[in-house]
Amino acid sequence: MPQDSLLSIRSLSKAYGPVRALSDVQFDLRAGEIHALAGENGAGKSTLMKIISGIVTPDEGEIRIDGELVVLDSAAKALSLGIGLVHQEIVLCPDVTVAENILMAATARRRTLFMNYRALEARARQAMNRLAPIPVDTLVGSLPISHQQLVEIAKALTLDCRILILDEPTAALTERETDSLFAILRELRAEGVAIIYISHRMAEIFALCDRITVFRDGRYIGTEDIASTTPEQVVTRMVGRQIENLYPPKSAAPPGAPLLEVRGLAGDRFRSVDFDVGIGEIVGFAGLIGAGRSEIVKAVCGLYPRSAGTLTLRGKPVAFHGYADAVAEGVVYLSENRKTEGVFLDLSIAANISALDLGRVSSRLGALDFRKETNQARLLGRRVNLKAGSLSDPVSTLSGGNQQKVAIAKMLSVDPALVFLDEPTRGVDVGAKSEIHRILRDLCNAGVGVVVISSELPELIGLCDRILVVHEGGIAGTVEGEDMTEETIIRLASGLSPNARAA
Amino acid sequence: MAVGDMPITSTEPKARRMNLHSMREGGLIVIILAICIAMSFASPYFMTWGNVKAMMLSFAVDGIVVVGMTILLIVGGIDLSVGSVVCLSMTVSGSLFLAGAAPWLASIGGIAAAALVGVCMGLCVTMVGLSYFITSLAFMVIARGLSMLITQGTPLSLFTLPPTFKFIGQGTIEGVPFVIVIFVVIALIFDVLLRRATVFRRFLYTGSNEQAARYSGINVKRVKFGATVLCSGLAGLAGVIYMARFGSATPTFGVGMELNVIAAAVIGGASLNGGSGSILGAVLGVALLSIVSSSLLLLDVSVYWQDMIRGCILLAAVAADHFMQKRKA
Amino acid sequence: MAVGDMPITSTEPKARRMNLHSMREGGLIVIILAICIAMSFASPYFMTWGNVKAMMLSFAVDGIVVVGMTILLIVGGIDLSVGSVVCLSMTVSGSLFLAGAAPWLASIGGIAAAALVGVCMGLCVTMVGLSYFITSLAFMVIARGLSMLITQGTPLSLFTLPPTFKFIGQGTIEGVPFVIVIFVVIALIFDVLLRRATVFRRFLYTGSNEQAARYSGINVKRVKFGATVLCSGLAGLAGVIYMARFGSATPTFGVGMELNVIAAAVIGGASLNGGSGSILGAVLGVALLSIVSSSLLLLDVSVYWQDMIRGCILLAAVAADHFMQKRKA
Amino acid sequence: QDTPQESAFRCKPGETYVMNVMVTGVEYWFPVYEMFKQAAHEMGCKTVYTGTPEYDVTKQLASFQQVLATHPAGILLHPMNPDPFIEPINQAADAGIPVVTFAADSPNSKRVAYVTSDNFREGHIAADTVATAVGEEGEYAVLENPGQDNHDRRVSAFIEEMTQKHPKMKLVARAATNQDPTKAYTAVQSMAQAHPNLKAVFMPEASSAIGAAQAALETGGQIKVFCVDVNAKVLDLVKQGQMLGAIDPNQGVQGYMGFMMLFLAAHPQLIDPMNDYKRTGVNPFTLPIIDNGLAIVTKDNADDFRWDAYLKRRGTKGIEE
Ligand SMILES: Nc1ncnc2c1ncn2[C@@H]1O[C@H](COP(=O)(O)OP(=O)(O)OP(=O)(O)O)[C@@H](O)[C@H]1O
Ligand SMILES: Nc1ncnc2c1ncn2[C@@H]1O[C@H](COP(=O)(O)OP(=O)(O)OP(=O)(O)O)[C@@H](O)[C@H]1O
Ligand SMILES: O[C@@H]1[C@H](O)[C@H](O)CO[C@H]1O
Ligand SMILES: [Mg+2]
Ligand SMILES: [Mg+2]
Repeated sequence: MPQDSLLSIRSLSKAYGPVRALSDVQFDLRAGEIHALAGENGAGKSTLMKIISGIVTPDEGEIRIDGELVVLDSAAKALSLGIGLVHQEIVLCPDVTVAENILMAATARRRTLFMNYRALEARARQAMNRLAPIPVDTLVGSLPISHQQLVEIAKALTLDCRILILDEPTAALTERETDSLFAILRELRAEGVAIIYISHRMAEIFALCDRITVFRDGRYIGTEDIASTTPEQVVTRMVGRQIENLYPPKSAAPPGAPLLEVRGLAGDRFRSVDFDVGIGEIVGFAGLIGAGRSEIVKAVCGLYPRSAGTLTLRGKPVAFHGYADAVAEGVVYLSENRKTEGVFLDLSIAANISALDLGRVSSRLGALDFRKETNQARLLGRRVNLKAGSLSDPVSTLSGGNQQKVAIAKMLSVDPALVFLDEPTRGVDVGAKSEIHRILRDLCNAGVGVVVISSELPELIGLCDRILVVHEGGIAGTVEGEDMTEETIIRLASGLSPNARAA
Repeated sequence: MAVGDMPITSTEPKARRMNLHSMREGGLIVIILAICIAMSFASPYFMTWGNVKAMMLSFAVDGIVVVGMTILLIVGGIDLSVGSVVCLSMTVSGSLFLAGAAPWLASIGGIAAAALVGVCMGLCVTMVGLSYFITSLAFMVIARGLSMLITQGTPLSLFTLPPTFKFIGQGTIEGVPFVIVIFVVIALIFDVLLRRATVFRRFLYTGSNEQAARYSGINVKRVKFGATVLCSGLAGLAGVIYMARFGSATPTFGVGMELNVIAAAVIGGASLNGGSGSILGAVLGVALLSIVSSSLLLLDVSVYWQDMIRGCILLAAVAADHFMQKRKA
Repeated sequence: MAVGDMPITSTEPKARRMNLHSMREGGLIVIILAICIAMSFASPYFMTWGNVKAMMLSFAVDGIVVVGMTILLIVGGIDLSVGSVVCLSMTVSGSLFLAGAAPWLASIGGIAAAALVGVCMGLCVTMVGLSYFITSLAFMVIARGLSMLITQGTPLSLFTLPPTFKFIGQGTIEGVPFVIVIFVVIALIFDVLLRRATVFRRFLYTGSNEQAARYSGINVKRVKFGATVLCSGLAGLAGVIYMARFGSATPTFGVGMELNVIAAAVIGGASLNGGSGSILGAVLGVALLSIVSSSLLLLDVSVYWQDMIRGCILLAAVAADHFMQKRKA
Repeated sequence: QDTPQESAFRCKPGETYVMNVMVTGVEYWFPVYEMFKQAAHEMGCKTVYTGTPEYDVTKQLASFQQVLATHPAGILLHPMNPDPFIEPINQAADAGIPVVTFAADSPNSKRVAYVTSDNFREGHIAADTVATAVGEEGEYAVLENPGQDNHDRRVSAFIEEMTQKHPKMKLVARAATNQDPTKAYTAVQSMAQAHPNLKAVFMPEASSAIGAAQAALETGGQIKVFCVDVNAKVLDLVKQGQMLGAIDPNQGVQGYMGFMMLFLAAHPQLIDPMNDYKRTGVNPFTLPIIDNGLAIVTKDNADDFRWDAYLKRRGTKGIEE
């Protein structure tokens, strides 16, 4: 075992019933390094992190810190050893303020009788502002998912731990926050903190990390220096095969007749929004966190109150009073908020996928046909290459990325006319991601309208034919073809004029 | 591995259909059998048809209420008003009958009154946005008040009910009391519906995660409204049956019934957070409760000991059930 | 735009510290005042000190139980056994006193017995993993049974209690009944603790999201255990006070109390899903309930109408409160 | 309007007497109040019917305290439990408001009188009637409502009488049915199984009787059911022979004598007995206990105990005036 390793794990295994989440894996972490952990959805990354932070107990294997054998049987224990984790799924108290959430671990340790809210808020604000100035006295429950993600990160930053684990922290973040996060992580590295960084975004890994370890199907594949490898090699080791082009070819022909026309859409978080979605094009929505992209799209689908605006679908005006109306017209929305709006965690995978239109898996009399339901799940599961033990398992037993795949499969189950996807590939691995992109392109070519909201600019640029940039609840501009550069988009998103010279 | 080469064998529709239920029910069945066996040694009368009949009679009608409650719990609701609503249906149909209405018409009136309470509660919950707990608590008081008002505080005596109608509550078919037949039929129907009907699957979605249900295009308000009315309606039916059994309508009837009913549903696997529960389970739950009570009677346990022992057995049963599930899981 | 200047900056730290509470309480206070003003016009007696005292007396002791229940609800629990536990503490201390123990010692015995029930429930919930609902339901029956056993079903007459002790339940300070003083003090203490004490913040965290609390190193089992024992303990205290007030211990006392207590807490803003609730709110809730009941008596509303009207007023009050909050939010 | 010669046995204008009970909606009280009212009106007094709709001593106490706040001339009280009312009753006494208890007592309080049917006699007579009906021999059971003293007294008296006067009668089962017809129904169903030759069941109140009688009918009808108190249903059951009979605690006299005692106690100057009342300050009209008698209800007289018929005959508004 290398002397210099702060954390070292040997022959660790964990099984959930028949599912072997981790089998005989090893892992080494040095002080003052940022160590990437990569692997397909379901490879066992989160499980290992949960073990290291005392939330899950392994079946066998040994964990050493500074060469000392340790038993991590509770989160409290791990925290006391200076191990902090940013969860892949947001785990915060909705009824409590940002400040109290951020310093919850401190409150847990605190021995004095009374709280000191002033100090608490000061510390919380300091930690929060390093990422984004979210007011620390708001209730977490009233924040959008993107902000909750930032709170989750700030929470870990206050632990001043020796080992900091981030499980896909940027899945919901845009460049702006991602950059400030990276700056902070580099500082911490300089201070000698050991950081484990999990992400499906190769660009980030190669920009930030020193070493990378790859898992596949719960097995340890290997570790090496970032300097001495390439994204392609990493992906190949993750997936076990080559992934040629990440993004499908864009449509050659100009968009056909507009499928959807939105005019003068207004609501509490957006105003005078006009846009079209043409047949045969994939439209993207870019913008900073909190720009109001989700709200705009939800308003179209009748999921968010709108004060004004007209919708025209296939030439005829429509007014969706509730989402049910929209679904009836084949207009569906994939929520950015998987856990609370996307899936039924304690219901089976099959039941989740069929939820959008039970008519498809039931007899004319309205009796469910479980064989149909299972087959539907099996087919769509394959299509998004879902990794699961059995289709009757509750979705809660799936890995984050696989839960996302279930949500997408659910959308595909209804062969929609127009789909809005909010952060569709959040937490999805490279292979599955390109798979999903291809599916979207196929849908589009088949005449389905496709609208994608993403905080990952490369994805938008790679996938979309046209990108609408939202700024403070209004559409700041549209970019297509050559103009689709990260720079232009960011400038528009920040309310600046599109080209640098003008500024 | 991809889904393609998954152990799909384990996902046979059969297995799937049960997965929400089977475990819990298995446990309860074992426990009930255990008690029955123990009892049949303790008392020669326990396993006689007469006693079995007596036990079934003791929970058949409440069982109908439990069915409704279970469905409401699955949706994520709760109804404290059932006891009063049973009574309301009783007194309304009773007084309609005394006012000269045909018993069948009168019964429909009673059930309608009960359902109306459900409608009001449903509106308070879905439209106004009040919590199920408070709403149903208020209507528990209101419905009770209505019964008081209707009967002017005195039990209505319904001797003149025609035997054909009394049959509902007192008749037997091949020695099997008719109330038991009604109960079994209703339980079966709703058990099947709950497992197989798309409408009821929406109930499950709504209870499991209301937001996600909304984002699946389910009209959660309609679902909750429906479940609420259904629960009250079944309570109303129970009221009519009780009227037929006792040939009277007592304004104080069903006080405190709600707790027993909810308990039975919860023992049967329903969760107060919604999203889980089964009819079969609930039936077993209500059966367990009454088997325990009547066992104590058969053993001639002192009145002062009965509650103590009943509570302990209940606790033991639930704990045992819990462990069996853990082991299975 | 910077996230800083977003609409959601609108909550001041002050408002924040209160945020769980202020809103709801505002609404309730308005409603209660409204009723009082209306009543003082309707009846000359309503605002007399005698009547006000009667109303406060009618909820002071239950109020202590409500405090405990609110805390338990905040943690995400629920306790159906409070009524029986109040009674148990009464009968235990009563019989200890009759057996010759000094009243103070006897009282401690009673409270200990109550707390012991809490300990058992706490263990069932945290160690065995049973649900609060079922566990407390079982102990509701068990505790009631114990009281029956201890008293052999007949009320214990304790008029030999020394006046110094009776003072707890019957004495007055400057005309203010001592029970009211006790209640106010307890309510104040726990209101402050709940808002500012580190330990009680952990209660709130656990109730809001148990997982998040555990991941933050909070020993959620200990928290839940503590809240359970606290709730039973306060019920025990209430039992002793009732004993001092009534000079007797009745084995049937407190039947059905649990619903009123939970209702008060919920009206006061507690949620059955945990994570919210306040003592002040709960106090207002319990006050509202008893003001409504006693108003009806002063208006000498026909007996038959009372329940109906009571239920309607309750519903109206809750709805009004709900709308006021909506507007505020 | 002017009255020629003012009798001492009349109220001053506005002089009001209050009756206070728990579970106000329950039939039992109505005949009591009916005669309470009649006596009062005879003497130009006003009456009010108060209490709590619930079966809850704290709530009844609250209502009693509120009544005190209105300073009535006197209160006819049915205390749900004896001792909780000691303090409030004494408060009333000290405030010069006499309290008379009926049907249930608060012996250690300063109430001036207790009007009731003798619960022990009720139990004894019930026992004798049942014993003769089953031929002085056989098994019997009791359904109880533990905690309410007058009910408990009836039960213990019933059993006591059986053991002493009817040695061949054997008590084989007891169950607490707490005035719940369904519980009574279930209990008797099971008892009938465990004790195939059960001959009779007794219960101290009327609600359980409804369930018990039905169960008795369904289990072959050889179990004789007997209870205390009557209501429309019980009367029909008795009339149809599905119940052996019932005991009626003669509520009317309870209410009438209750009022008389209140009025007298409220006007102590009407009497000047040769005793120490002046020095001790106790009310000279203090009468520890008044037995208002009772009636055995059978097939033959059942119809004379019907509240609705009674009310129609009298043409009053019952408790609503
Ligand atoms: N609670 C659980 N019960 C059963 N199986 C589980 C549970 N948690 C995880 N698994 C399984 O363990 C395997 C590894 O899951 P894990 O979350 O570690 O994957 P991951 O590498 O984090 O994937 P992702 O990139 O999607 O987050 C998956 O097959 C998952 O289905
Ligand atoms: N429930 C809420 N309460 C308060 N503010 C909210 C709420 N939901 C959203 N917001 C605010 O509305 C704006 C839009 O929210 P949201 O972050 O979803 O927009 P977005 O452009 O979709 O960003 P994201 O990339 O997170 O989807 C932000 O200012 C957010 O803070
Ligand atoms: O049963 C009745 C009532 O319960 C009330 O207690 C009056 O006395 C009894 O006769
Ligand atoms: Mg993961
Ligand atoms: Mg969004």
